[in-house]
Amino acid sequence: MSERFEIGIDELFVVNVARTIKDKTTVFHGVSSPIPMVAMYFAKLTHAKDMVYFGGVSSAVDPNPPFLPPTTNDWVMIQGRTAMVTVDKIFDLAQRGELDRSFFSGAQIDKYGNQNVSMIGTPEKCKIKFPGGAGGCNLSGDCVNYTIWTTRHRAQRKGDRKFFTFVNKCDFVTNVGHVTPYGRREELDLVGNGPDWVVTELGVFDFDEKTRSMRLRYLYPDTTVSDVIDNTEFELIVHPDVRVMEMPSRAEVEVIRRIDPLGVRKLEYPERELSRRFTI
Amino acid sequence: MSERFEIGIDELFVVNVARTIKDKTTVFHGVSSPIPMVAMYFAKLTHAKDMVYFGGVSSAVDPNPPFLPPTTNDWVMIQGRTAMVTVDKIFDLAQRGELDRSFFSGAQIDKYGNQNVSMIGTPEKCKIKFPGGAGGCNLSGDCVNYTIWTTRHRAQRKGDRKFFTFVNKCDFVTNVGHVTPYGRREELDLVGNGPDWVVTELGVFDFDEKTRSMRLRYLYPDTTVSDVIDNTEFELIVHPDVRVMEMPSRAEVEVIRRIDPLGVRKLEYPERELSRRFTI
Amino acid sequence: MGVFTDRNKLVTMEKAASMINDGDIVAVGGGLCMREPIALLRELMRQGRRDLHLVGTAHGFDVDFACGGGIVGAVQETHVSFEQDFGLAPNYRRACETGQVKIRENCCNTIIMQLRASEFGIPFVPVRSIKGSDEIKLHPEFKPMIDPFTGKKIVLVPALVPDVAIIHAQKADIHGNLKIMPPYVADVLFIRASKKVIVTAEEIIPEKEMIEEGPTIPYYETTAVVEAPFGAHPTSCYPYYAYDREHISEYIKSAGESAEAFKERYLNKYVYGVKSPEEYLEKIGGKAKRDRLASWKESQERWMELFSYE
Amino acid sequence: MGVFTDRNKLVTMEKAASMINDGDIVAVGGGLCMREPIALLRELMRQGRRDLHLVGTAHGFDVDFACGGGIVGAVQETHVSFEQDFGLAPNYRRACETGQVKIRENCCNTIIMQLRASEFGIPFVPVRSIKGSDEIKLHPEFKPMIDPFTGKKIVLVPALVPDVAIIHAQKADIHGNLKIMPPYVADVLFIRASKKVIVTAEEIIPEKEMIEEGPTIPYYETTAVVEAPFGAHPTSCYPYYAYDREHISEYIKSAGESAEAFKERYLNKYVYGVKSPEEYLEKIGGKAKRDRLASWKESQERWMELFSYE
Repeated sequence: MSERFEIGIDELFVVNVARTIKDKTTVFHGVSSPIPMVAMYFAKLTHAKDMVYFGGVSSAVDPNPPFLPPTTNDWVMIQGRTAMVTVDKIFDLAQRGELDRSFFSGAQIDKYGNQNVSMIGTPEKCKIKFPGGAGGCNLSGDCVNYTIWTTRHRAQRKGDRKFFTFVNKCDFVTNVGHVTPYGRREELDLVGNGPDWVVTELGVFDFDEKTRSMRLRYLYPDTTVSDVIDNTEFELIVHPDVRVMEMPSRAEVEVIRRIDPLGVRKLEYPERELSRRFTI
Repeated sequence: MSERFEIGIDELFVVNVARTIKDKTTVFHGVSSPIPMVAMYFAKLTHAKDMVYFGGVSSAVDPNPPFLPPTTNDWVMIQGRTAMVTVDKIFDLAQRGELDRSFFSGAQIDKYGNQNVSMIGTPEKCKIKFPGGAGGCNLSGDCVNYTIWTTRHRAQRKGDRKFFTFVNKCDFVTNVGHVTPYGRREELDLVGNGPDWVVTELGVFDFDEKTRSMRLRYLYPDTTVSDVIDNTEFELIVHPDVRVMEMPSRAEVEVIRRIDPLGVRKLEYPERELSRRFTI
Repeated sequence: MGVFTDRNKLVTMEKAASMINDGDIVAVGGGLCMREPIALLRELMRQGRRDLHLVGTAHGFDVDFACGGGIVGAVQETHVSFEQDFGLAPNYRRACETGQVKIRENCCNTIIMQLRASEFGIPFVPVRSIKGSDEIKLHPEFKPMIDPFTGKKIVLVPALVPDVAIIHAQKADIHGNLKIMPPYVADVLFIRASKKVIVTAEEIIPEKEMIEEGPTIPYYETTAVVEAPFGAHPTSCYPYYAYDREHISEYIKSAGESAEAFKERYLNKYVYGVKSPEEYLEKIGGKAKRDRLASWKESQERWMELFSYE
Repeated sequence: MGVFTDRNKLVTMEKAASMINDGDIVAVGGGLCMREPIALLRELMRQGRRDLHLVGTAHGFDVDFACGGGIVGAVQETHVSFEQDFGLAPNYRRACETGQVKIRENCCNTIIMQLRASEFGIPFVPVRSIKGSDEIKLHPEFKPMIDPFTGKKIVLVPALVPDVAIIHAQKADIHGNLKIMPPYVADVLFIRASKKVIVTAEEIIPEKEMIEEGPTIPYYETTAVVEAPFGAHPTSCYPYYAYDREHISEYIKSAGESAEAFKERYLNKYVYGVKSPEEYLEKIGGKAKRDRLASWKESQERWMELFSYE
């Protein structure tokens, strides 16, 4: 076990997401969420054995699937379960303030953690239609906390323009962050406390208590503060004590490979990111 | 079959109640309702084979019990069923205006069909506590129509006072009739149309369209118009064409005896009523 | 409501009863004479619990017994009786008529909607039908309004959140998964609407077996589990036993006479003086009684006999 | 909603499709790539139905296909995609971006609560969480208010009553009893909230057998039943078949190219030109395909292969 062991960005990313899950909490992932799906199953098998694990829309309680499929609503995801509920019961739990964590992403994300999963343009004149937030609009308001993840932090250059995922302002707010276009969470009487962690392929972030804005906390071994700043449109807060994230153990990575033999954890990345490897 | 055949008031009463049930309708009986219980099962086996039969609080759909028990919430009442629902689904059906009929009774009943199943006196100073309306308050508002039944139409003399079931005014209105203490049904935006039939041990009644008051329609072979009037505190409307009710067939009575071998249909009568026999 | 992740929720009856506080709003499972958590009510009486506020739909033995045992302060059920089987509920009536118990009578769909509001985590729901009934007088918390969508009259009823649901299930495992067999009456709703869920179960089965059967209620919804064979007696808990008509008949005789007769002839015999479930079983008739109540499954005739017995 | 008592509800696919009208609000069962009533959607396209208003939660193949087939006027789903499996929904995107389809995007819990209001027969329900999201802009029918019980901000959402739910079930009998196997997603809710319920079923089984199994949905809640083996293809209908990844991959290729390519290479081949279920089965690969999609149960390896196949 003292030999050197190579892991991919996909595995390290999963661990980063899993670390936002605490034991003895209720956790749900939505649709189009391969990374949270792997991270939740991983957490349930490692540090969060008493987590109440809702396996997506399939809504099995504590499933023990033989492998993880590329779609969240397949019979694979109800195998080895303790019980079945219907998905509306998970939303009830959330609306009662008892769903501890979920995971959301967006094509655009602002500094307060608001996310656009709906569209660029207007409903009447829609330029780009994204899939829609599924349960995100409600759950981002209701969950005790949630984790934002995206594998597309890196801005894209098209000609001389730079397109950001982390934008100054979302064209449309689907899922709500700490300060919404309609006011702060407490002004809106929302049940939940909003996003507390953001995991991207460039770093891990929390939110500054005072300004409620995203704050860089951890870097990957191969990313720098300026990488992160360059790829973020809004002004990013950098924690005075930014560190390189802790690496997972070999045993942990082996769990990930075992539960995800199809590699669905890799589906979310632009091709080039997957060449990022780390030695532990 | 041309021989003469004797039937009891209990059997004739059940048939009177059953006649208020139409085929291809949804029908529910509540608790403390042995006569509606027998009448519904009888109807399902005779003239209302496609009735959707909700067997009481047990909430089996179309049960086929081997016998009828004296309590409505027993495993007997879920035997031979087509399906199970939960009782709240029956209330949903009613609130949607899709429960065609139910059955209610009361210790006091007024001319509009309002019933008191709650108390004499006030909540703070209660002289007599009745069991309570169960689902009656909601269902009497929601059901498309309902049947009122009582086996205690006869006023009781205590000393020189006469105590009526059919009273000028209920001390407390639990289940709502056509004109409530708070207004007419349509003023209250109630979903249902109120009681359309009243079956007692003295006669069968409907409601006058104009005054919305109880109106005598049928007599038993052994009762008279003045029997009924004497035992009714409010001024009763008498239909110009009052008749003696039609007798059931021998085959029909045999169905009742077969489905109710314990005789739960007899539980509701003062002892002396049960001696009333009729020949068909 | 509430989420409970303990791996081992098995507690004694004494401990379970101690989790219910004086003045709590308590949803009592089962209904009429079926699957009511009577053994737990007996323990609450022995512990001298007071002023419980009972909520639910159509009930019978449980509520009457709890009133007779002096542990109740208010009753927000929709109906309390022994139906035409044994008629009016003597202890409940007496408690209402003497003012010992506050009358908060409600109606089935209203209370179901109020419990749903609690289950769904919303503050209220509109109900169409209460209007016209004096039941609204018993509930000053209800708010009539004009529905802004249709312009029609409607009544807003607030979420009803029991402090605790007490449920007797056929089977449980120590993790808290439950197998309840229909009719559920309002049990599933009680469980999801209440802050705590205390379960007595006829049998504790291995978790593996429970998972194969498919739990009715998943573990995280239950707070504590007690092994309580015969825990619903004298109400029924099929398929184990039918209700004990002989026992209820004896109950009604003393309860119908007076509060004193009930205390002397029933409570002293079956509640206060009883040290263990085994002793209780002995007092109610021992193995012969147990066998007789299980005989319903032998034939239709045997089943019918259980309803004739007094 | 609606009560249907006919003893024999068995109809042809043509007849079933004819019961759905232009402009109807349609709740499509299943979700993402699972148990969606695709054969019925194909028949609606052949009949030239127009301007359907689709409602539901997280969907994929069905909504995209219906948009591509030109039968949709508005989409009130919460999410439409092929997840990271095949990504964005090309026909849906195109329909939204060209304005062919009106965007009425909603959120899962909101739509569930709106369907519950319909199921419960109440005009509206309050929802805590929409506030702060621009989704409220897409729904001028929602009414913000101050909760009169707590003084907090809340949003009233009206009952959503689909004209028809179209559901693909594993089993049905001719009386209309259904056996649906979990996950139900929102199917049970759709059935109870909709005015009509049209069911395609993998198998029609005798009523006696259905009653022994215990129906998920009782007969009076369904309007019509169609026997439709392979009726969910290319979405999954376990235990009969997994989803057909090969077919969906072919679908995505033409749909991703253009509306014309989709019509020419997909609709003409699999919809318009197809006269019978047998012909459809032949076109998608016949018995070999059917066997392969059923092979998931043979071993974990075979099951995994079905997710790798393109």
